Amino acid sequence: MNNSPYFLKPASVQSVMLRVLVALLPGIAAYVWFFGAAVLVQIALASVTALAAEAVMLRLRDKPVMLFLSDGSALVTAWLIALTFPPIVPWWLTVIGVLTAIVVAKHLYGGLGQNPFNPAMVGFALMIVAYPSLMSQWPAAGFTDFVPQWNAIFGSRELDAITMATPLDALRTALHTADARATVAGVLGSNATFGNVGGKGWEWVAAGYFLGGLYLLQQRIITWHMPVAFLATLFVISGGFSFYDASRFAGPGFQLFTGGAMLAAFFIVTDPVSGCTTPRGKLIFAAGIALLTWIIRTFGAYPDGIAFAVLLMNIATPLIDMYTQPPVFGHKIKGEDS
Amino acid sequence: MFEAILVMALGAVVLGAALGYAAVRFRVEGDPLVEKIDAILPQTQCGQCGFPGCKPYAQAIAKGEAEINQCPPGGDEGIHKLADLLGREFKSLSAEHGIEKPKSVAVIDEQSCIGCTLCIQACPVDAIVGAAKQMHTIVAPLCTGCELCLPPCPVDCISMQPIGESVETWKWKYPVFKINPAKREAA
Amino acid sequence: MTALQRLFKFNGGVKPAYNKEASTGLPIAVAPTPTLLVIPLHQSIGGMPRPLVTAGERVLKGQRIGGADGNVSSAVHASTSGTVVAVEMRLMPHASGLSALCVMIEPDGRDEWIPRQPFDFRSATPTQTRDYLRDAGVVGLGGAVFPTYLKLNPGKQGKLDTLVLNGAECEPFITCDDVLMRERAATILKGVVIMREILSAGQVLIGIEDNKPEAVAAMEIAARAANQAAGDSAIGVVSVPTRYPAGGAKQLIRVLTGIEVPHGKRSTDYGVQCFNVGTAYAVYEAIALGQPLISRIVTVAGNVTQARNYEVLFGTPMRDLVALCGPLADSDRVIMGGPMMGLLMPDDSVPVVKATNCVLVGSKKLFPPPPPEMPCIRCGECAKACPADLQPFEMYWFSRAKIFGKAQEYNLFDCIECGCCAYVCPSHIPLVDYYRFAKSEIWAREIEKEAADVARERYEFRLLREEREKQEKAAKLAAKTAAGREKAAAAIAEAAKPAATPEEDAKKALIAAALERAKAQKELVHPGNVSDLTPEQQAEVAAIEARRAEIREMAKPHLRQDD
Amino acid sequence: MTSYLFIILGAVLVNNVVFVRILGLCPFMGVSKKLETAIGMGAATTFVLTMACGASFIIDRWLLMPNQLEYLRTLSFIVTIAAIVQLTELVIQKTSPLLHQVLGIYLPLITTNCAVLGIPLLNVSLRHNFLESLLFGFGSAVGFTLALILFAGIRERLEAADVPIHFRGTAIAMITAGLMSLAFMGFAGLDKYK
Repeated sequence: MNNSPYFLKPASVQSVMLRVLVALLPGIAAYVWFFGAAVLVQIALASVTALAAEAVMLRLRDKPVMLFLSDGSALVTAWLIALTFPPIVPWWLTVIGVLTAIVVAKHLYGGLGQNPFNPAMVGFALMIVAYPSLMSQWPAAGFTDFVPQWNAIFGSRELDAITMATPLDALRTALHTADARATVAGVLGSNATFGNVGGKGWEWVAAGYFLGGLYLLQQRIITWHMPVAFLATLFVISGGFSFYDASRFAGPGFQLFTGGAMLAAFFIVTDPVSGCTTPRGKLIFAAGIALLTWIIRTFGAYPDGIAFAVLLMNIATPLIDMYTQPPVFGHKIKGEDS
Repeated sequence: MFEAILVMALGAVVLGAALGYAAVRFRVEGDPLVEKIDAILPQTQCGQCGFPGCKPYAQAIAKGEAEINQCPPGGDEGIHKLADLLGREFKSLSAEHGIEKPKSVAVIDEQSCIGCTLCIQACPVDAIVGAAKQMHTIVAPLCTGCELCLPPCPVDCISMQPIGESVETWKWKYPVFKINPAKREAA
Repeated sequence: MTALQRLFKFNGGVKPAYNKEASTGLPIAVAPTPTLLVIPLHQSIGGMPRPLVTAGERVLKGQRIGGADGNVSSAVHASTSGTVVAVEMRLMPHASGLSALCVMIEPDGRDEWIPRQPFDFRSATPTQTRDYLRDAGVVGLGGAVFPTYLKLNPGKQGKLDTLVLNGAECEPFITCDDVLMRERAATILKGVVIMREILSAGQVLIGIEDNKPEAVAAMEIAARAANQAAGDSAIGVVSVPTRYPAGGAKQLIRVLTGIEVPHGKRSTDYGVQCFNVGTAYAVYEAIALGQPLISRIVTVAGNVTQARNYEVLFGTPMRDLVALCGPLADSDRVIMGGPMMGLLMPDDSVPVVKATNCVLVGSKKLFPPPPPEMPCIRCGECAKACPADLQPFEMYWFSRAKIFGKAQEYNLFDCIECGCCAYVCPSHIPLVDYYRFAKSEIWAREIEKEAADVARERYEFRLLREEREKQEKAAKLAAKTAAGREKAAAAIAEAAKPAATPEEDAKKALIAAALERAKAQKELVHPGNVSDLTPEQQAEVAAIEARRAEIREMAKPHLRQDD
Repeated sequence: MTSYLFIILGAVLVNNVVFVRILGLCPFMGVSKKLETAIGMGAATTFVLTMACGASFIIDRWLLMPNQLEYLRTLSFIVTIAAIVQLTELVIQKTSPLLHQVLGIYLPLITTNCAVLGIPLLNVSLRHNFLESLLFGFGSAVGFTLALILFAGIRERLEAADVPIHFRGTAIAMITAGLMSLAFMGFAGLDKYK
């Protein structure tokens, strides 16, 4: 028989994870609308792989398989991987990415709750380091034909017709390598993938994620700290630099609505396990990710820096948490002891 | 070739001289390590480690003359702490020095005691009171359970009694919740 | 006066289902005296009282049966008149399921009081008053049972700013303070007036959760009367927002005064002191009526047909009390206290003691076993719910791995074990169990460490003493030899005398003689002093001998070779 | 001026001595179990590495190069570093027993730290001048300290994690170091920005 307290608030890890999945749906809907159903194939593929890997690992580690499998955390990781990878990467890339995430980044550390790194981002970072070209083949908005996409995932890789550089990639390549006359406005103006504020289509996907994020906030699954700190920092720093030299630095609207910024703000940065937990820690953590993301996007070698930024801040998480503990009851007044 | 030897020799002489001078100039005495080791030892003063007390054992460990697994009263936990402090690998308790026993106190059977004071002399922490030809008794809270009073007693009137658990000394247990582990052997 | 009171907030807290209406419908009833009272001697924080009675003795109602022992301790009294049947180990109302010394009294039904007279605390010194309350056995009745006399000390300044009276009673199911305030508000206020005078307190704030409007109303009327009698307006009744654990002493002090009393600090140092309403009632009874603490109000609730509050004599088995309320058939446990912090009793035979504010009957349906423990996902819900502003998930993380030093760095000992964290945990982790485990391990280690330090000190002192003795002996010997030489010079002239036997030799001879005697005794099998015993006594001696032999036998393998 | 800043930043982050150059792994794995010792080790390394860079520059430029004795570089650097470490230890022991108690056992370890030899050698091959050598040495040491402290933070938490038994200890520490290395790859290209 258990000790006090004898009754508990109805809450469970499972319901938390399920609501996170629900919150991803608007973004996924926009994704399918603009870029075709390939992403659904990837989600299914990632989900099956993740559940299988999770089950095998739980069994190897002598844990109750059904109980822990049903917590839904593997599914969240799988969906995030499917949503951050280009939707037309070959199937084995997704599988390896998911396996890395579940086996190495999660279970070798002891499974749910114990991993110091965000599993999905470990999968993403490893894949983009190992297969940089495959990981930067993105479909252009409007090419929603399913057959060539299916072929891209499972068969021949005749991709030229359906892929296009993302706005982030195009901008970085142009500014880094082309002649000194290239400007942000010039590059984006001449690029077919650029929409109203972010990438064509991508801005609507980002809006979908934003909607889902609001749902998570309303459900109190995440607190305001991380999304606000992340988006505000990205806004301020890109706005500041854009104001300083608009020809070399893209503006805040572009930064917030391209790449994975919106997904990161509400779904990736907010991962409770690998992120900071104290309120002040959350602000520092999310702001740090935003800053590093902007630096890597602007000056670095990889197109979208979110995965690396998240992992870098994951490294610092224990220290941030340690030094941002809120004052304990009765310890608030300083100098009382002396 | 000649220059090479010259340069290396020059280097050796200069650095050697500097180090030699520093070694003399900056000599320090004392070893704070012994204190730290002594703080970990249980202070039973039983001598089971082969040294005449906890402090001598601590000194021996610090000098590298003794292993860290010679203290039965400290048990595995004590060895772990020593290993942590000294950056050595954990070793299980050395069998020749004894085994870890539940904490006990000595009890004198007051009827058989002949008042010889031999146990009083043996007690390392002066936890036995009594005088010649008077019955002796053990001050239980001070007894470390070292068992050193057992051998000298000519009438075998001292016995070790494990300390039982009372409402005051009771400890909350580690919470264990049974969840059915995956059955691997089954089927 | 209540409306203008400025309230503060404590962080965290939860709002569980309160379930209080079930037991407030009926007035307080007096529980019948049981056939046998089992009165544990240890009923308060601090040293265990010494038993003052022996089996066979007749005791009167209110007679002291356990005397306070040590600086922190409180006396225990006979709850009714009768005969002491035994003083022996009995199962305690404690989570350990262990036994401790109890006084068993068979009531004679006459309920005969000891002579009672009011204590004139106005003409007594503060120390006398405190000693009186200690011997009257008055302890905090909120559940912590801290001896009240120790808290009735105004501290360094000699006066107190605020006396806080705790009527918040935030635990679900429990209503004993609620009904006490409804029915006996005037008496409580009389106790408050006495306490205020002892403490020289400036103002008195009575904090009551706003889900008890009847109690607030009753206390307001009583407070107004008390204020009128005193001619001031020092006593105020404040209704505080209902949120568990608003009734925690530190939380209530924070809500009413804004002062945060840190862990390990006395609240008097911050000019404030907090008492339960039941304690004020007990103080009045002890001082104005001369009645020691022998009974209290207990809520019986949970899985029963008619929950109710009873005035119960200490020592009454919980089983008898539960029987009055008609426990339902599926009842499977008895809990002392509420559902958030209550302790599971080893069985229902354990007696009601001073700490028993509630006897909660449980069943699988009412308190279902918690879902399986899942891994912590560091969601931070527990940190949001913690009223002590701790990081429960970090404390859990290190307690679970038994890295106690780290758990302590996260201020484990500021935890009040209120259960809020475990209540909200989506992973259903029994967090409080981990903290209790870690705390008791750390305590045990600290005690061990202290013992080791004492042993080291004594060992070093012994070495020092031996060294000194050796030197003294050497000095003496040197003096002796010097003297001896002179003597010898003289002696040579006379004649050689036999040298005196050294002291050691004499001692050795003595020991040898004693050894001989002992051996002789042993060979006789029966020692001399047991020759003329009754058969029963002889049997007892034989049993003891057998036990001794057994112990020796058991000890043999543990002894070293050279033994 | 900016180039000096880039040398330091490059050494701390982009070409982190542990995560990117994979140097000094022995103390990185050995002395990162506790945060306190990690900080101590980092401080000691920072001091020694900066000194070693300066001393090795002087030896290389004014003793070895004029005499065409570049092939003695490794040998003479090792001897110099060992001497500096010893000297540092002796001086600290005398002047600040407290600091010695903190750093005490880690100081001799630095002698066998390949980063301390590697960075002066890199200084030579990168043709740094004296000030650049010092800054590069200091920056690398700060990078080493940063890596050590961050790693210690994670390891303190990992100590309590339910890591599968075969991966406990060094195994999971190596995996963690690998993932940290992966994260630091995100800085790739930063030092080449025009």
